[in-house]
Amino acid sequence: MDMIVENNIFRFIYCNLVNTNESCSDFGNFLGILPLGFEWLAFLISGFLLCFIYINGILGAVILSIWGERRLYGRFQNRSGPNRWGPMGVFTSTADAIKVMFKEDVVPVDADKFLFNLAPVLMVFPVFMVFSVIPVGIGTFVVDLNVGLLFILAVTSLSGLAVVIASWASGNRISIFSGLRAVAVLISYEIPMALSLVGVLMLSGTLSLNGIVEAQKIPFILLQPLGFVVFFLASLAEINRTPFDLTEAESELGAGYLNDYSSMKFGIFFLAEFAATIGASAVIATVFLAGWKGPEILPSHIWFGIKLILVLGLIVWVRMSWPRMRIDQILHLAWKGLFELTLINIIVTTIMISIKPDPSVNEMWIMAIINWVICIFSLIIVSKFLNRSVKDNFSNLKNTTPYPVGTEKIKSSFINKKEMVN
Amino acid sequence: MSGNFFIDITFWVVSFLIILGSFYVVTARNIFRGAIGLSFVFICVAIIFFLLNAEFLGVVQILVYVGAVSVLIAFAVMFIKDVVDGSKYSKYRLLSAFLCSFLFFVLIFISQVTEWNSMDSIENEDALAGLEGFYFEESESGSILIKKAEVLSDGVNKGVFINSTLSIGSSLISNFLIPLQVIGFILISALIGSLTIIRQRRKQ
Amino acid sequence: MTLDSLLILSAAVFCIGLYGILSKTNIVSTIMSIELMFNGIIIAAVSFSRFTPSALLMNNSFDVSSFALNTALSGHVFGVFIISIAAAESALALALVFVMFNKKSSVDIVDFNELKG
Amino acid sequence: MFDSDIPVYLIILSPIISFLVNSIFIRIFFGTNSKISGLLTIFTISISFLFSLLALYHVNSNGNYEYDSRLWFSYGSFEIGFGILLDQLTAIMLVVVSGVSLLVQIYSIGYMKNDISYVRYYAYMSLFTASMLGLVTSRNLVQLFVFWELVGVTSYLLIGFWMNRPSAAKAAKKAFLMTRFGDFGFLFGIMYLASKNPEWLDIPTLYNAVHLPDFTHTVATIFSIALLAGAVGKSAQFPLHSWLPDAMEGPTSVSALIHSATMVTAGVFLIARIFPIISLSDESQIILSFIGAFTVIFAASMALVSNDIKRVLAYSTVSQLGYMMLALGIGAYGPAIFHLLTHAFFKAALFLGSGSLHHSTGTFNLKYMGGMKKIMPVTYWSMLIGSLSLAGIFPLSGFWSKDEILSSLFNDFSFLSPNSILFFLAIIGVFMTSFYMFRAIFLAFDGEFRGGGTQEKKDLKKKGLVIPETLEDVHKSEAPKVMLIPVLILVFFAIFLGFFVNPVFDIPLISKHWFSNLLFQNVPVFGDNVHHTDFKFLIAIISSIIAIIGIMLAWAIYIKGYVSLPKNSFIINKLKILLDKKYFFDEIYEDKLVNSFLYNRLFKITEVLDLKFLDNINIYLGKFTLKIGQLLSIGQTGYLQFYAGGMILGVIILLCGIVLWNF
Repeated sequence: MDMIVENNIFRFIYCNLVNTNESCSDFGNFLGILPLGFEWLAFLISGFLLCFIYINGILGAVILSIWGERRLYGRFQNRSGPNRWGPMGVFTSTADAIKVMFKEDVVPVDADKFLFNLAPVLMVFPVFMVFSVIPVGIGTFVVDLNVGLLFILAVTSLSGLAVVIASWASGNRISIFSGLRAVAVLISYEIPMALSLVGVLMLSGTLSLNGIVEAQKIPFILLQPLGFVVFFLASLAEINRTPFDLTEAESELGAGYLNDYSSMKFGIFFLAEFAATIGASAVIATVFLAGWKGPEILPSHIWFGIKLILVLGLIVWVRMSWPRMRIDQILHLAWKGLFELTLINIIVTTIMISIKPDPSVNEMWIMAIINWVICIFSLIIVSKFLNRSVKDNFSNLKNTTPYPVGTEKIKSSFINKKEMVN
Repeated sequence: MSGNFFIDITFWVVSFLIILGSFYVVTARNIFRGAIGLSFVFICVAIIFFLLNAEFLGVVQILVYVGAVSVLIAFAVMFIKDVVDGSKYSKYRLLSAFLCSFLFFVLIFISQVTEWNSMDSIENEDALAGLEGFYFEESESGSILIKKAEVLSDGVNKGVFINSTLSIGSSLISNFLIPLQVIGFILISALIGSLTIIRQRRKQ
Repeated sequence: MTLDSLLILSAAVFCIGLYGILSKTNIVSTIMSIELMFNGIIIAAVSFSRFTPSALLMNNSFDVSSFALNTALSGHVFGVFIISIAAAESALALALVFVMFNKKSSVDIVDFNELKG
Repeated sequence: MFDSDIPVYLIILSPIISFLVNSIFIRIFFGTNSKISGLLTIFTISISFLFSLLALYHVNSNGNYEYDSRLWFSYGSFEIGFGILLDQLTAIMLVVVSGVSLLVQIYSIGYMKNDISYVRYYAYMSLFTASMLGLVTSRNLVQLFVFWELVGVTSYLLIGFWMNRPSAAKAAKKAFLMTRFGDFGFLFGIMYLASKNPEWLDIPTLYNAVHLPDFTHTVATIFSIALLAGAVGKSAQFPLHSWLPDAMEGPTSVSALIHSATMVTAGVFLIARIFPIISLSDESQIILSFIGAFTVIFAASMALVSNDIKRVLAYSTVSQLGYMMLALGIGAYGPAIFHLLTHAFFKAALFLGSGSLHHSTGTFNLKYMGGMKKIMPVTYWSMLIGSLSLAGIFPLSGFWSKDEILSSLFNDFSFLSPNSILFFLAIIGVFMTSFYMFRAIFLAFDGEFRGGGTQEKKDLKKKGLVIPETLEDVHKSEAPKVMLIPVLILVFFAIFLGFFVNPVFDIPLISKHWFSNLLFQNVPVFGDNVHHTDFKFLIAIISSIIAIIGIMLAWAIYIKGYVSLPKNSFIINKLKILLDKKYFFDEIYEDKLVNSFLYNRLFKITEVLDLKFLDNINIYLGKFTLKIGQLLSIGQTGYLQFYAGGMILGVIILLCGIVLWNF
């Protein structure tokens, strides 16, 4: 229970409900509404309230981020962006949400109804789970798991399942292709994503996100540039953002697995996607940018917010700058590029740590310089190799089908011959 | 009304869900739904792990089983001709039902009859005291300290808590080093093996 | 939540998985049932690790060697091992399913009885 | 400076660094024929050379350095260490290896200029130099063996450097396999010694152990003969000699490095390294000296008729290595190493000169050269001096070293004693050496130009033979400066090294017999087995006269034509064929040993055994199992569930059995 008691929000609610001497005495005076003996009820209520606050906070952030992104897209494309509803168009996405809610909810005839309805829920639920372990300020988190970082990896991998379910349950062949692509990309990128965090774990010695934030005497982006690059790219792939957004490639697959979804189910997918973007930015801000840490002129929450918005801006910038990649290029990048980079990062970090197990801040700066040199050097080498391998395979590519690798048979199994004739 | 109560409630509910889900997996005619049921069972088992203070294992269970294995199975399901009605029973159905239930009762009998070296079954108070009074904690330098507990009457805290990712890691590279390497070998050979099998198919 | 109840749960999951293997002819169902059996075994391993202390820990209370500490979590370690084996096994099995489907355009075990004596 | 072993490690490591940088970075970033790699290699090897000179200076002034052995690996109480042993022998070898290597690398800048795989060449060369330097500094026999094999591997890579030529690939394979064949002896020796006492694998401990009663005569004999086998393979001595002439398929600069100064002398170095043990055993000493003496004239006789100038030099190398082995066999430790030193320099000069010849004429065949004296005077003079030195003409360096060997043979001279036989063989060797060397010089440089590579191509095309890829077109010119300077430096040493390193009387700065004395500081001397030879006038005069007779004979035959061999004599023709075919050694190994004996006789017997006896057993066994299998196959229904159910049934029965047994 110690961990939870350090949670300031939880303690605030709990102590206002039941004022016990054990956990509330050092914190100030509280109301203590419930009588003694009802601690368990207070426990439950404050837990639910905490979750309620968090989830609604995320929803608000999503609405704001959609608006912000669209404004930014406008700036990038030299136009003004949404500006009609509310001051500077702040309420545009609210209006969008209301519009989506009132649309007709269509379920295709061929769809597996139960799974079709389950998919959006499964899609949005891991995204909210991610936020539960992220500390957005000093003592402000839902829970501080001692396996927090691994928990984030595990929970985000659930979205792969949701995509498969959504694509299959629609009973639509284009959705299935999109689902297959998504699975290939998600599973491939999970490996560099997990491995890129190993360096951080070795430096901080803990999996808890609070512990990682506290371990950052200088932000880990300086000490782990390779880890940051790989993690950033891998998380872009995991949340399906450009240049890795093949599952919704409108030029090839329409809206991908979202093809048959309409109304609020579509809205939930949309929400999940943007919430995942925020989640990824939050994780990057926490792990690589020292989270809520910062000079004490501003409160910790503000620092966290600034870093979050910076990373979000970077993601938007990437989206506006890069074209979409081909599926084989994406998989090449994962297996032949990022994977090697993570191994280099792990080796370099291991050597560093075995030389200086407990470095001071000055030594950390030296390490940072070495790491950046190695990072740039190995990025150049790996990109050189990647270029070469793509060139080598180009002649083979002409003979392959336009379908993803290993899916040729699906065609015959899913398309009835009668349909083909018709 | 202690924390124990919530844990017990959760345990019973989740166990019930696990058994229900397992039955659904083996009886469902629609294989895709069966696969989704399987991932549901995996998640519930992960919750059981969390209840057993095995957070690391629970997270790994979700990461590997739900994130990779069940997705792969769902992937494989799409290669079946008729997914909706594809899972048929063999001719040994009744016989196997009998065998399995018999095995179940034998296992239960054995687990009940055997005197496990368990926290619950230790009757010698001294031995229990010697064990109960200590718990394990990570020190700041990362080594594991043994501390004497002052209040340990709560049922939740009964048991051996060497509950850290760190100690799993240290046992992986000390006592279980050779199994770990064997596992690595198996993984790499599975990788190469599956690639080889697929390649053969593509040549044809 | 006692050791007994956990063992019964583990045995139940194991036997249900076994029933799935024995009664279903679809190879994907069989693979799924194997995963169920694995899960039953991990539950047993972890609950043993949680509820039965190592004999080395029982003997002396203060002077616990690192060996004893490392064996105390062997249930968890076995769980990790089983999970990684399961991942390898499912990847291989999936490749085999592809090949089987390619050979006979069926994934029914009944169709693969070439080894009949 | 050499108080710790770090500088010595630096000697080995700097070529390794150049190997890594060449093969990883330069190849990727600058392409496969980047000129940076050559400069880098030269830079790193000159660092090695500098430190080697310093090491020699320190060893000369302070005695040998024995550093602590570090633990490499252990198995129970069996511990293998590694470390540096820097004694006088090592210091000299370090200087020889790194010095010759440095000059060869400089030469290669010109010689390999147009090759596509320029970087690969330098990477291999650095690795080779590193492994050779590692070999001579090894403290432990196992460590020595590792470097020994590394030398073998890199020589394989270098001989087969032009791997798209089938002959080069074949030669590389042959060299590797034949040296490996000898290495089994080395490995056996190490294992034998380890079985006696693992601590003896450490060389300083081994030196101290020779006084112990444990170290019996049998141990010394078996061990030294086993190591002798390794040395014979690496140094191309008599039964395993035939790889070295074929190894000339590699680039000439490679031949200059590994077939004159480094790799082939590794065998001599090994024998010198275990000299205290060999000197315990008379049997192995006699074997060693007779192998050496026989190789001297055996190889020289083949050089008499060879038309390929590189092959002449290769046979000459084998013959000269025979001298060194002979010297070690009779206990002349100092003269052997002294001859190794001088030989390394003049032979490298000769090889590099022949490379320049090829550069200019496009061929190695002496029949198509001639008249190059006017076109390339510098090469002519340098090769002439090298040959004079090799022939042992006063006052060049070869004279001093060869005479030391002859003098030590003459030490206790009595009629028909083993020493007298060896002495006569050695004297005959001197004659043959001067004859074949000057035959080659006269054929290449005197007379009219006979067409070079262009002409040879035409002739081969006329006969319908395959044209070897070594043939290039003629462009008559002197070699470029970057190729001449290393040759000139080597020639400088070929002239002066012999006298000034090991003078026969005291001269300023250098004391009498400085080199021999330096070597004797380290090796424990056992009884009469090790001689300290003085200069003998009689021997010097005799050998000089014989050498000059050889030169005169060559002059008479090949320039003036006074003497000519009878054309149709049966014996001469047969002898010529015999020598031309290298005593049919390749054929004996290939046809008689492998094909006739092993394949047709020994394996035929086993074949009959296999077919008549073992196969029948198998057949009946098979029929038996087939019957049982048919019986059992009733249970094989082909259904997976059936098998799984059977397994489960078994488990249930077992569990029930346990339950019933216990309760």
